[in-house]
Amino acid sequence: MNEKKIRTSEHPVTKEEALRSVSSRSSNVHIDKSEAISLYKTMLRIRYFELAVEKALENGEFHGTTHLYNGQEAVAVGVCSELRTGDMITSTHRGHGHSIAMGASVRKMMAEIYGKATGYSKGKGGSMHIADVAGGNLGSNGIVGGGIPIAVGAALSAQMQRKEHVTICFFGDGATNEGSFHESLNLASIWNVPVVFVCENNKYGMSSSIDVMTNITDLSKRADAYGISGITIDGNDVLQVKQTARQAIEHARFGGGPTLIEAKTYRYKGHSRSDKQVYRSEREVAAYKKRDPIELFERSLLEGNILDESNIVTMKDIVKEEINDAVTFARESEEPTECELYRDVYA
Amino acid sequence: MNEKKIRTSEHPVTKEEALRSVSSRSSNVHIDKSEAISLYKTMLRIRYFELAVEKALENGEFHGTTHLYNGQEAVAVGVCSELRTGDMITSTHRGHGHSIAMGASVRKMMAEIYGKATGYSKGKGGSMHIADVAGGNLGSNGIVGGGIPIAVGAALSAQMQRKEHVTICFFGDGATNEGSFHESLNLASIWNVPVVFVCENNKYGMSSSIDVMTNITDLSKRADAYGISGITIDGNDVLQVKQTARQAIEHARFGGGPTLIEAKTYRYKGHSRSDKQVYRSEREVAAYKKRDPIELFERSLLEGNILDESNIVTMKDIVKEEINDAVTFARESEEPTECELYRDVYA
Amino acid sequence: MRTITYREAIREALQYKLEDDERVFLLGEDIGIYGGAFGVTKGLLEQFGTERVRDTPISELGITGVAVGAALTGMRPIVDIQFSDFLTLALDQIVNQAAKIRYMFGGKASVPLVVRTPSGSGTGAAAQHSQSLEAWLAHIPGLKVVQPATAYDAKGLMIAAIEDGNPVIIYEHKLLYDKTGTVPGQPYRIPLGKADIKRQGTDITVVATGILVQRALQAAHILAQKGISVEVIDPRTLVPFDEATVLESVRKTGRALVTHEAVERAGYGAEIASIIADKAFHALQAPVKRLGGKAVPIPNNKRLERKAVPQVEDVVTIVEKMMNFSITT
Amino acid sequence: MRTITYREAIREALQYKLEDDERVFLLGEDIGIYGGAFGVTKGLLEQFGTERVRDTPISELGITGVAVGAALTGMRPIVDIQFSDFLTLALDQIVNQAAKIRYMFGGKASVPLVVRTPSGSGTGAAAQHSQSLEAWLAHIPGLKVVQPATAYDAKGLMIAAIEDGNPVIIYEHKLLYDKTGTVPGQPYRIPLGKADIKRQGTDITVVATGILVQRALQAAHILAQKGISVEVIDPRTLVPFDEATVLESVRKTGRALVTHEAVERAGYGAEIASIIADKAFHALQAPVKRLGGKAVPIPNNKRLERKAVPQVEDVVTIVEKMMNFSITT
Ligand SMILES: Cc1ncc(C[n+]2csc(CCOP(=O)(O)OP(=O)(O)O)c2C)c(N)n1
Ligand SMILES: Cc1ncc(C[n+]2csc(CCOP(=O)(O)OP(=O)(O)O)c2C)c(N)n1
Ligand SMILES: [Mg+2]
Ligand SMILES: [Mg+2]
Repeated sequence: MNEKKIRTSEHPVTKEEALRSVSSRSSNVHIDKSEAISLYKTMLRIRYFELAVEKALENGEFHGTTHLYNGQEAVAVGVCSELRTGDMITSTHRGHGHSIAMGASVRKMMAEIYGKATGYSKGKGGSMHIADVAGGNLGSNGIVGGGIPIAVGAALSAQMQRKEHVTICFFGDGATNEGSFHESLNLASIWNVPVVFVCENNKYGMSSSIDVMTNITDLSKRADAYGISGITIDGNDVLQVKQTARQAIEHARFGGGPTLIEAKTYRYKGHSRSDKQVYRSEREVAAYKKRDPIELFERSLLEGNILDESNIVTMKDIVKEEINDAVTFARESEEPTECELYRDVYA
Repeated sequence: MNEKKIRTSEHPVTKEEALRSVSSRSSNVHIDKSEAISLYKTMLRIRYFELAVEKALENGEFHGTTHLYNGQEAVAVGVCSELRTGDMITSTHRGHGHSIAMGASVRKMMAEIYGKATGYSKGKGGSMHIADVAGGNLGSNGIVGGGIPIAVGAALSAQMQRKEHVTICFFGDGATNEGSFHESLNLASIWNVPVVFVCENNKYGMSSSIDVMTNITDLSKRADAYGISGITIDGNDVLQVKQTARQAIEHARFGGGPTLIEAKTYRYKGHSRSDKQVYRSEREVAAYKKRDPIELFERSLLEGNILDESNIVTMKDIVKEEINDAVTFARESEEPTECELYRDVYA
Repeated sequence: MRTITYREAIREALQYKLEDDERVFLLGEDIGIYGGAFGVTKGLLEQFGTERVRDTPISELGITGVAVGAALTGMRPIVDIQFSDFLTLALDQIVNQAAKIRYMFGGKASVPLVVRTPSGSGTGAAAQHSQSLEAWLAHIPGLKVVQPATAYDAKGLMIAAIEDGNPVIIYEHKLLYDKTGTVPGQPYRIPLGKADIKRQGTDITVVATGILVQRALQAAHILAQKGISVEVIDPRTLVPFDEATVLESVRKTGRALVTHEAVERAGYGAEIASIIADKAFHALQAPVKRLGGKAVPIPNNKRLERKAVPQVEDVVTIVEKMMNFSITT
Repeated sequence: MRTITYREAIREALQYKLEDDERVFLLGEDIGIYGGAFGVTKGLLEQFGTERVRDTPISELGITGVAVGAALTGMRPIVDIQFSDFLTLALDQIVNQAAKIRYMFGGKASVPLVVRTPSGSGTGAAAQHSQSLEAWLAHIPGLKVVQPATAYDAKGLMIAAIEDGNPVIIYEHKLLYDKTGTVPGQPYRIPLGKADIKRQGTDITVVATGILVQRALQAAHILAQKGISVEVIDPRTLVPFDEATVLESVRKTGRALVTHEAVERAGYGAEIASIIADKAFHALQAPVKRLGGKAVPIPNNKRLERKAVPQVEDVVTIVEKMMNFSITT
């Protein structure tokens, strides 16, 4: 875990290069067919979920804003596929992907986004506050960096309770400039708690390029300031993500302490509903889309004869249907009653 | 500025070693006699000032607490000796040394500590809030890490005003675990403002050893997380401090951006009035006192024939007299009138 | 006269001061090419460049502290905190540093700093993006606190705040950005500490702040049709607070309601109500009432969100009740 | 019964819960071998070890967030914030996270977290180490706010807070640590939300919190000799607030003074005064008065520091004035 893989993602590599690298990098990842299919399907589920959310937002079907995960699917899916029951995550404002990767019900998620009583938070949290504490998702968070110390606290619980549970802490590139990042990584390091920090570097914090907002090339370098391992990986390569996460999680689970993983990726949609995306070019977006994490994986599944075209069409249809069902469920669900306004303030 | 000097200060070196290293490390520092004497005298002034404050505190002559600088004199004096008119500093709760090194009036300082109307802040600030903004001291600060972004702001002013002023930002080892440290160093780096961060690593933040509170050996390593230079030096060697500060200040002044200097040193007294010092051994304190920054420098002045024993006795007497005068001044000064309570809340 | 939005009015004030005073500069997250989360600073980067319209990393404490340091050394920074909820991260610099530096340094320094920040609910952004915590800062000696409720006030108060020479916190309201009003093209100042009687009336005084000013005015309109004459007073600045204008009105009407969106418990309305109950004691024909936000986090669901804070109909209802109150009951 | 200090009473509560409940642990700066800045945790490290009496780096936001995460996952952390002024650095975690998590997650989580912190002036520590900002947290739905004024209350409230299951902020007062009182050796609980009538009286109700409870009692003693019978009520918890006990008293006496050390402007006293002025309107024979801290930062100079906040003689003076007030003047 100590060597750093430095990768500049200024210019996305071509599809061909990407594929070659996928297979080569993934050569030491042994996953069986059903696991591969599960990864693929979960990525699809996230993608179609987000597309449905986007459409609903455009149609004014729900109240509030949302931050879409399209383009980053390989990170959530690769990491969470390595978790066991009892493991936990903390998530961010851009949290739908993490929830789905943790196995959340897309019905309850969609209902929550629609502000309905059947949602995870009875419609009181909305898109930015989906959580399933019992299921290990300690919550998305509206405060950039807000979840980082919370993850360290969850890991501390596991340590003090003598449980072998690991906590994954997801956050964006922009969050690494918050004081909470610094304080939390230091705490995790000195207490050696079982947490893995996963920084999804999608190049931007809202409109700000991380290249302008920091003076370093790889955010994983910040690990050195805390005496922990840091590694930068291709966040669009689900198997590379999975492989790296596996090592870091194992390391954490058995007393090796925290790791900082920087997964370089890209967000396809605007930051949130109000974003006109004037800070980046359509060309840039198009170039990144050529390295779409789902397409990359799809191709290697086809090439490896794990799936054929018809399998894929079927799976997409199934997932789309699942998402349509979630939308219908959300639409048809009841709103919370007025007395919900006053409930759940105190235990 | 890019090479790192790694020095472990677990076991203080012997006097003999220390002296050898002083002269060798200082070999490339060219200072004339009057400058050397001035450095020495300023260190003495700080030492005697603090001893007087300690005595006054023990006698209950003033209200409030205080944090003494004894043992760290070489840092403030070495750094501030390199400043020009217009340059600025931000200081900490342990700020008397910085003030004196900036040429503050010991009368006004002592009066402030005594809470008198003739003090720098008319007795409203006390020991922890001595400032002389017009003279370049932007203030000591009761909040650990509180002064760090303020220093960056002062440096930004200089940059925007197209002035060649440099700001020195003093803080302790403990402060490097505050979020403000992280955010501020990042801001200073990306904006390339003329600031020099001086971390006085005196091994403890109150009762906590920095070796326990971080997982790294040299705090200067944290500079890497911001893409700036970091260097660890012997903070008890005034010439080494001076030499390092000179380079960093010049670098900053002419557009080279910030540097993080970690000056390893030791505090002789308890953290503040309430400290029973159970967290460290008398042996440790005694060992560090063998490398007293004033004695070290005194010896090299003697060996270099810059001063003789009688000069030293005379100088000590002069400085003691100056401090006695400051105490008398403070004692005899008036208290602020009651209407001062309501003044200075707004401009 | 010209009609522009509240958003444009603020932008004009910023633009004017950026042109007028080279010490003035803006810093904040996404205020440059993005134009700020609510579009307030749109176009200013193009006009004034990246040095004076300075995009920052996501470091609320750091950027506020930088502004304090810059203000202390001759600049006039204006910090944009993207949502007022994020002020929770910057309070050391605002409360322990900016507010106290002048006093702690015996008057030998000043911190001419403006913090602009949008507050309030109504956008479905839920509990962490919808708070109204202006009472917090109004509690702190050394700060001034401004809450413009109209486009006209926004421009005049913003210019006055930038020129004030003290740390001033300006709470803008998200739902007001699109509201229009007549605003002179020329710069003008509204003194901090001068309330505005937004509507004259004789039966009851409604002291309203922020978004509740608009709602109180709508309620007053409805109540007028029911024969109740409501005087609506907008303090505009919580600190300094224009006690005289409020007390004069209550002495005239004999009844007072204080209303704001912020949670009622320990909100600034308690301060205003306490002042009235004390200093207009003899004039009061009914108890001073408060109408503030419920003691709940702001929920995402639209219907619940609306119920969490006072709406026009709530003002109408409570005023009617208060008018039915008789001192002899 | 035994007499111990307020400091020891708190320590006993912590010790009891550390023994009683393995989920409980302490974290904070210098709480281990140093025993905390005010000696409260002295000896606990030796008894419970470094894991459960956990010294932390100087990272207020981080350690509070860690406590939130630990509370969310089955532990019962107690965070020590060395001076309440430093809470300004931790408020995101307290206000945006701890207070709202349960609500935002639809009741499917809880954050049983205690934050202990010393507040108040009187030690000469000046503006950044002397504030009383309890009104801030009392403004936030989802938090409970406790202010023990005696050794007895400190122990019982601390145990109740640790067992409460919600985020509870406990404001201790620096000047009270050395004060003694009779305290049972056995553990006991004082329910959060139950005021205490610290002295019975018939002429006037003084609602006092924190350090002002002691001062109000001393004032009541002096006033008794002048023939004025003062009832002193200590709410003990600001949230929940025991309205009934306060109102009952005021309905009996007809006069009410609310006093605390915190800055009067927008202090919690405004909340209490507003409630009284509204709900005891008919009973009031004089306006409800507030006596709080002056609107200034706390100065270092001892004489000025004393003048900045209400002292015994100030309580005496204002009560005498209030007793001279006649409804017909
Ligand atoms: C403390 C805080 N500051 C600012 C914001 C507004 N904001 C929301 S998301 C965001 C950008 C975050 O960037 P990053 O961490 O890279 O995550 P990404 O959006 O790219 O997933 C900003 C500035 C916030 N929610 N919280
Ligand atoms: C934000 C904040 N947290 C805690 C404290 C209490 N405190 C004052 S000084 C100090 C130790 C500081 O250590 P360091 O930065 O190493 O400076 P040193 O005292 O060694 O000079 C602490 C914990 C404070 N003043 N401010
Ligand atoms: Mg990002
Ligand atoms: Mg130190």
